[in-house]
This record gives sequence, C-alpha cells and structure tokens, in this order.
Amino acid sequence: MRPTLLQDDIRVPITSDIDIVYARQKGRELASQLGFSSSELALIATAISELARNIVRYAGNGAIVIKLVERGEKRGVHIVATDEGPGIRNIALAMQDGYSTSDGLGLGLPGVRRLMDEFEVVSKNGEGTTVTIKKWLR
Amino acid sequence: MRPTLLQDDIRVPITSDIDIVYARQKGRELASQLGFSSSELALIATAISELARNIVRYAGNGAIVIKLVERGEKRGVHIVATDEGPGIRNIALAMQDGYSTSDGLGLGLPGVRRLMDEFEVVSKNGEGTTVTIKKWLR
Amino acid sequence: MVVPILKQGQYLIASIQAALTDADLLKMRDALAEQVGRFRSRGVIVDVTALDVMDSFAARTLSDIANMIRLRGAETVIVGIQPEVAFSMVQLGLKLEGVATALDLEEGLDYLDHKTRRINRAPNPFTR
Amino acid sequence: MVVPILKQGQYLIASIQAALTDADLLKMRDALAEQVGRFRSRGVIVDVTALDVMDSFAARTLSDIANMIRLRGAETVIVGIQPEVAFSMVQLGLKLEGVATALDLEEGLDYLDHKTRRINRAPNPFTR
Ligand SMILES: Nc1ncnc2c1ncn2[C@@H]1O[C@H](COP(=O)(O)OP(=O)(O)O)[C@@H](O)[C@H]1O
Ligand SMILES: Nc1ncnc2c1ncn2[C@@H]1O[C@H](COP(=O)(O)OP(=O)(O)O)[C@@H](O)[C@H]1O
Repeated sequence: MRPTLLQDDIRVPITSDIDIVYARQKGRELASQLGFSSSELALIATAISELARNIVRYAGNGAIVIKLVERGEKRGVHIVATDEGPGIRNIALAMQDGYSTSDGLGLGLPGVRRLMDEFEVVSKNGEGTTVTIKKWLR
Repeated sequence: MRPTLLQDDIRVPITSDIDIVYARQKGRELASQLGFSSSELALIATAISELARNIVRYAGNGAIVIKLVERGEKRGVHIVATDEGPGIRNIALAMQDGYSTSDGLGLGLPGVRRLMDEFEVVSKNGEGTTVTIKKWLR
Repeated sequence: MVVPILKQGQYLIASIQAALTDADLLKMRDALAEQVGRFRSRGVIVDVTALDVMDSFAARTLSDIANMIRLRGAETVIVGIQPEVAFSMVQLGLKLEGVATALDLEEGLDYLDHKTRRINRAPNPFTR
Repeated sequence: MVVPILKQGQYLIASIQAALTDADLLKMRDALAEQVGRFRSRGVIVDVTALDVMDSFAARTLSDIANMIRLRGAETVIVGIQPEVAFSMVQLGLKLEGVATALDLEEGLDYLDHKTRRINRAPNPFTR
C-alpha cells in the first residue's frame, strides 16, 4: 500500500553544515504537527541530522525531503535523504556499527535504522545515494 | 583529476630514528608555506612521524616524499611513505585500532587515516608498502 | 553562532545553543583548549541543556573535548543532557565513554569541586 | 640530544626538547627510573612544552615511564601538552590513560606536592 501525502512536503537543499541544523529543525516542526511525543521528535531530528551530515561529508551536496504521510490507519513522517555523490561502496559494511571511511564514529547509518520504524538505502557507485526512513505515530 | 605540483618535492630517506624527527620537521616546514594552521601542522607532522616510524620498525629503510599540490580549487600537502620491506600481511587488520604485530599501540595506521583527509595504502607481500596521505587547506 | 564561554573562578562554562553547527562546535573545542591554558582553569563545564539534538558528530566532539582538556591537565563535565536527548543517544548507540556527566550546572560544579579539590585547595587542613 | 634531568628537592624534572628521537626518549625513561632510586625522589615531572609532536611511540613511552616510576614508589605528572598537540593526540586515538597531566610546571609541582604529601610528609599535622 502506498502511503498518501497529508500536506505539502518540505525540501531542504543540503550543501553545508548550517543546512544540517536547518533540516533537523524543519523535520521536528513538521513531525510535531502530527502529535509525536518530544522523545520521538528528538529521534526524528537526530536521524535527519545524521543523514544530512553524511550528504555534506560524503557527497558534498544533496537534499532532504520531509513529508507527512498516511498508510491505512497509520500516520507518520517520511524522510528522504538523497544525493548524487560517489555512492556507498559496500552497503553491508556501511550498515555495521563502527564502520567509517572517514574519521566518523560509524554509527550514523546503523543508528538511524535503530531510531526509525522503516529504513531503506539505495546506492549506486558513482551515481549517488538515497536513504528513505519512516516513523509512524503510535 | 590529477593534482598538479606546486613546487619541488622533498624526499627524506628513512633509515634510523633520527630521520623520523627530520622528516616530520621538513613536512611541517613545507606545509606551513601553504598557510596551514598550527593545529593542522601538528596533525601533518604527527602523521609523518607515525609512517616514518613504521618504515624504520617494519621495513628497516625507505623514504618519505612530501609535496605541495593543487587539485581544482584545492591546495594541500601530499605525502608518500614508501619502503621495500616485507609488506603488510593483512591490511584490513592493520587498519584496526589496537592491532600491532610488534609491541606498538596499533594506532599508527588507523590514527593517520583519522588525521588526514585522504589515505591510501598499497602493500604487497615481500615487495613493500606505500602509504599515500593528503591534507587539503580549508 | 559562537558558543559563549564564561569564566567562573577556576572553571570555564560553555553553554551550547540549540542551533549549533559542526563548525561552531569545533570552534568551541579549540577555544576551550586554549582558554584552559590562558586562565589556568581547573575544570570545564559544557552545558548542553539547550541542545536539541546530540548526534554522532556532537558526541564525538564532546568526547574529544574531554580528552583534550584532560591532556591539558583539567577536568571536563557535560551537564544538562535532556531525557529525550539521552534516549536518542542510546538508540543511536552513542555512549560518551570516559566522559563525566552531571544533571545540571549545580551538580557539574559540585563534581568539579570534588574532582579538583584534592589537587588544588586547602594545603592546610585547619583552614578548611 | 640528551634530555636534561633536574633534581629539585624531592622531585626530578625532565624537560623534553622538540627534536627528540625515540632513542633519546628511551634513555630518558631509563635515567628517570634509575635516578628516582638514587635520589629517593618522591615525584617526577616530564615537561613536554617544547615537544612538537606526541606520536604513539612518545605517548606509549610516557605511559611506560609513569608506570615504572609508580612501581618505584613515586608519582609522575606530564606537564605542558600544548593545545594543538592535545588535538593531534586525540585524533590519533592517544589518551594517556592512567597518566596524570597538568597545565605547566607550576601546576605539576602543585599536583606532586599534594599527591605525595598524603603519603610521605607530615604524618603529624601539628608539625606542619
Ligand atoms: N551519502 C553518502 N554517500 C556516500 N557514502 C556514504 C554516504 N553516507 C554514508 N556513506 C558511507 O557509509 C559509511 C558509514 O556511514 P555512517 O554509518 O553514517 O558513519 P560515519 O559517517 O560516521 O562514517 C561512511 O563512512 C561512508 O563511507
Ligand atoms: N611499512 C610497513 N611495512 C610492513 N608492515 C607494516 C608497515 N606499517 C605497518 N605495518 C604493519 O601494520 C601493523 C599496524 O601498524 P600501526 O597501526 O602503525 O601500529 P603499530 O606500528 O603500533 O603496530 C603493524 O604492527 C605492522 O604489522
């Protein structure tokens, strides 16, 4: 079942570290309209922060798109982080705690998966990376 | 895009522990001409020190070559540590924090990767090791 | 946005704002490492009460700060991690290992007083 | 280049130079371990203010020194780690865990005075 859109989505271009802060604030703002708890809003903002930083660090630039969606009874927030950077060479490795090709902690991708209800990463060498995450209202 | 050379490179032969000190001083000197901050110069000197020591300890002798380079808009320092020693048997292991075949702390290679912007190691059993590192001016 | 660093007696207090960029955090790190020397501070408090998100970069930078400050001979304590921020950190897998934490500024000051007292004060037990 | 070791009262003070080879560092280590016994020193200060780079070998040797000196019954404190050196160390992953640090010589002396007082001096507070 495809989720239906509840209202206009927000698209935040990500090119520098200021955009990381802006994107997570926007995500929090939008998600709070659905009535997420403050703990859940913190999880969502943290996930956006990690994905946005990966764009800046590994791809240089890209975008974060945030939508409120509905699927059957469920309502939730749907976030897509996308870039046309170098892609993730080895996704299985990248999803492991502690794996980093830079000097990061390597907790971003596996951590974001833990934070959210749904997580999907699509990446092609030389063509970019798209990470899609969702959190449903309980 | 291949980086272009900004000026003559410096080649420091590494055969004993005095050369470790000399190489890192030379690296600092050269890099400071590009206008790196004192923190960045310390990072660069530390990285050279680690790689030079690995040459002395594991290969007996080799060389450190230091260049200033330009790639597109970016300028930086480019360092190659090379030897014809026994090679690194298992690079994946050698890149792990704490792994050492001697009584070292095993922080040299993974630490140098953290210190620099780019890091590459090529090693062949019985033929030697080449570590190439770069730091770009911000 | 620059993080204000307050000198209070033997301590430095840095109060992080909500909308802090990575670059601001790194500037704070370097300023603290430098000022600990300039003011001969015995302790550093980083107050994150206002911080909306502690992601892996922030956590990593805070633990770098604590390690750098210790190498400079002083103690660091992170105060004010909010419950929902703590929850996110745990889910993400962040542990701030080896970094002291306290509930709030007051507890942080207590911690530093205790931690640095040994070394600094009251050479004569009768004056205490 | 040999590291000069100064005897000051109950303490030994070793001042490391910028261009120190691994061999010099090891010589310093052995000299300190020996002189602590010869002079019955209570404490050792290793001043690294002038050191340009603290790499994994230097860090490891300093922590070896602290451990050796402890086994000889005295205390060690490393003083003068500069901000940019502290930064490199943290990035490299060096923590000098279990080794005492202080801002500079003065703070290092304070630390030793305090640390060794308990154990060594003035068993009777009224004689102080
Ligand atoms: N958008 C991206 N583009 C290219 N590579 C990426 C991207 N995001 C993550 N990666 C790769 O996946 C690895 C793991 O990412 P992550 O778990 O977020 O940890 P960290 O960013 O701390 O390294 C990164 O080191 C990087 O190699
Ligand atoms: N130039 C080299 N030649 C051969 N082996 C090397 C070289 N450099 C590193 N190694 C191997 O890689 C391991 C890890 O190196 P490093 O991370 O620098 O730690 P350490 O030197 O403390 O052991 C070494 O123990 C050694 O086995």
